[in-house]
Amino acid sequence: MHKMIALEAAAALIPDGASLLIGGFMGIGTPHRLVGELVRQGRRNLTIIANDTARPGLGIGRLIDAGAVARLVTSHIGTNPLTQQQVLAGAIALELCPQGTLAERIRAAGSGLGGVLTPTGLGTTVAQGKRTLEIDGTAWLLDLPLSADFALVAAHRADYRCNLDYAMTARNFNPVMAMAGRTVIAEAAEIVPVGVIPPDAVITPGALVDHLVRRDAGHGS
Amino acid sequence: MHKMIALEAAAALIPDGASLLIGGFMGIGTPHRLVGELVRQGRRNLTIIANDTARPGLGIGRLIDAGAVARLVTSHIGTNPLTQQQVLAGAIALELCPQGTLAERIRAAGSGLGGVLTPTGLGTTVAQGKRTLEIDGTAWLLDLPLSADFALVAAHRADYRCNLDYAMTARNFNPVMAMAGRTVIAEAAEIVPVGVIPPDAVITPGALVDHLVRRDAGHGS
Amino acid sequence: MEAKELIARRIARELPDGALVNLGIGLPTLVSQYLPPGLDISFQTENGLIGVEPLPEEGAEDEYLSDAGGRFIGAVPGAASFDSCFSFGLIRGGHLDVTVLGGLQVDERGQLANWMVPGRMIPGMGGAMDLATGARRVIVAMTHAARGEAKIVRRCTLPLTSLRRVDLVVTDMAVIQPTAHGLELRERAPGVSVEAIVAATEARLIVGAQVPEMALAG
Amino acid sequence: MEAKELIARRIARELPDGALVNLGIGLPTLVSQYLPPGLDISFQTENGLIGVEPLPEEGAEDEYLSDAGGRFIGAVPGAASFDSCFSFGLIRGGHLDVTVLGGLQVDERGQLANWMVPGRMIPGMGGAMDLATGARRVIVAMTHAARGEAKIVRRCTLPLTSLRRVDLVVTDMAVIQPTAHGLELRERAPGVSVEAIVAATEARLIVGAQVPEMALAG
Repeated sequence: MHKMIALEAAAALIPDGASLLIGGFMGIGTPHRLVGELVRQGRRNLTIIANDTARPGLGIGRLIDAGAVARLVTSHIGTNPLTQQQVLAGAIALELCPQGTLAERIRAAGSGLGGVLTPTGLGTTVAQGKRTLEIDGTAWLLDLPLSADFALVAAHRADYRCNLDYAMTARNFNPVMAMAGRTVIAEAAEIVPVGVIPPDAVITPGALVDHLVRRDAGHGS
Repeated sequence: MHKMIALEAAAALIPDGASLLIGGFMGIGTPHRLVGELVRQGRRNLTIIANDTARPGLGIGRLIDAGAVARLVTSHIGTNPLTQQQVLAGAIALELCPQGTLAERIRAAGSGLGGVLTPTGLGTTVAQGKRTLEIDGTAWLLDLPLSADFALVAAHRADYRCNLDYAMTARNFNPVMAMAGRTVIAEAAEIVPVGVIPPDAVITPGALVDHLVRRDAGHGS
Repeated sequence: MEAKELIARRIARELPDGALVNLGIGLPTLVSQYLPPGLDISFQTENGLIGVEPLPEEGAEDEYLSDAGGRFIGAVPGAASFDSCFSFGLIRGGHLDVTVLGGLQVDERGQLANWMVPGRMIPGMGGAMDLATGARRVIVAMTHAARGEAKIVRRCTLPLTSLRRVDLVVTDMAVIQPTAHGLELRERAPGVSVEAIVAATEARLIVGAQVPEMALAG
Repeated sequence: MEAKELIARRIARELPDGALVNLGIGLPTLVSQYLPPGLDISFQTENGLIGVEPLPEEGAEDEYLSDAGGRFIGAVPGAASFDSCFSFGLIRGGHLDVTVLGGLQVDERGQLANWMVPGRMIPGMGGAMDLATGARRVIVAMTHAARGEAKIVRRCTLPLTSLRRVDLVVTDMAVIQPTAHGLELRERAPGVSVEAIVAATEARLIVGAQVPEMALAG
């Protein structure tokens, strides 16, 4: 196995300019330690694919605060005025994507599918520049798969084989992102022995996880 | 709620000629009681969408034994010589579909997607009569969604709100079929109070289930 | 009665027993406070839960459990959690009986604009486009006009949320049902005349001989 | 040594430490019996499990746990179960390091036919097309010839399983690596001459100066 990695080393794997899928929804289920360490190490020019940018000081908002983001694919930035400022100032290139389409595009990338045929966004500004497919008389919008160099995911528990589970709405985009990052780095609130998460309760099999962030000496989060 | 239904009444909902998604893989995770009752009631001319037809006397093989099947969409019939005989005799119209594509077509129907763009089957006999899409220089096969009048699923446990969980490889096609049947009928090995299946362990939310087959007086399977 | 409460109490009567319902952020969320007793209604939040309930008391926050606006919530017994793909499979796949969405404009075709005001800020559509497209029944909850400007208009001037015709619009003045023939005025708010509604509406309204007053839940 | 055992023992050497591997029904399943000690390899079965192991003893059958052939199996500590969509997401999405599949024919393009003999029976492709298309590395395990007929041919006459070029073919006579230039003969079975292999092969083989004997695991 040997997948345990120090927080500093995990963040150091990620170069300036990398693309990152980051789990979480308004800071719930976001890999807070990894995000914080990327900020501390001063990473720049990142492409972030994530549902939202939470608020200043919270979750992915911390990467926005730090000016670390050059490109953003997301469904919503309305809760973060700093993101909006940086978009208007041209510092961040923004692609807005309906939330269900965003999830499905990431799933397509992780599952080896060529695209997503969705009714969502048809005939709206979201459809601009995209192909429309007619199938048996019904129109569908073709959205393309979204993968990234890295997926950063936050689990509730990880066992020694990196099997992950999630708690309540903190699951959100994490499992699907764990399938679509070329390298997958997970952090977990608890690390538990093999068997504590029974086979039927595993949501992300350890085979998908490349690195699991070590506990600190003080076992802090 | 009031979703509990007697086995006889559940099977009686299904008319001759109906289309059925039936969970299970070689008889593991098949709704055996519902299948058995359909046979007992002499249902005919069914369209069955299922991974396989198991063996004579086992799982969906019992519907084949009874001559109840007129059309079959499946990934594999090699384990059931009776299915093969009926196909060769023209009694069953067979559509073979790669297993991953079959699962994804059912998911597309249940998730409101217009089709599946897969590399599987490209350039093989499976691609005959299907559209091929080129996206950024790569070819993809377009497979269409598969829904049915009914989905018959087998759970491990169901709670009073019809939340379902599954055990080990008996999960297989059941959860995805529970999203794609216009009416969903579940049977469970155990029926348990609300809360026994915690929110994070629910695989099929009760909102998807229309009817749950009652326990017999004797609590037999 | 405040406009928001009126709208919420009227919409509460639209939720059928056994329904699976998604309430948008803001005004739509109020609807759950006015449900008629005895109904078994499940609330979904698109960030991954069926079985939303308000946080039962201050101090009971679960750091892993919020609604789509990021506010801490509770969960009913029998709740189920799931990932974002599954959640939008429910929404897009027609498994959601009703969604209640806020609105900026609804037009004579029954089309909704509710996610963006060009030239001002770009919040993003979040789950609104999927909800407006996929739910079996879409109910719009909004004030009839804003800053003197009609919100029920001939053609939406703001970017559309979906081509799909919404099923019902409930405002502080009226209940309007978009149909293939246009916008049918169904009910008036208590004390509001048909003439006042027509005057506050840019769109043509189809007005029948009888336009009863709204009945309110709660 | 029996042909099947020889093939399985040769393929066992191809599985790298840490790999996620799917073994097809029949001959490929034997491979797990000959793994070199000390390797950490996880076996997936497409009906929904990572962490397959043989049933530890007679009588320990779990009625909810089988392999893709319907035979009862066991599960290792740390196993994970999932539904069919997720399972094929792993396969199609390139998360599977290696699959070992049986074969009826492999041709000079490295294309595999393994699911159907027209005019005889139609078993169906099961998961074979997804595995052959999606796994990072596809290894074919088959006898070199059947009933006197070559199975390594110029062009497959049986229906293809995938357009994708397989990565390695291991038979009871040889190890052959399909490349962009054709089929390269890499190794001979113990005691089998290059001439015998060429004679039993319809396809052109690219034969280097040295063709070493297979090394076998177990």
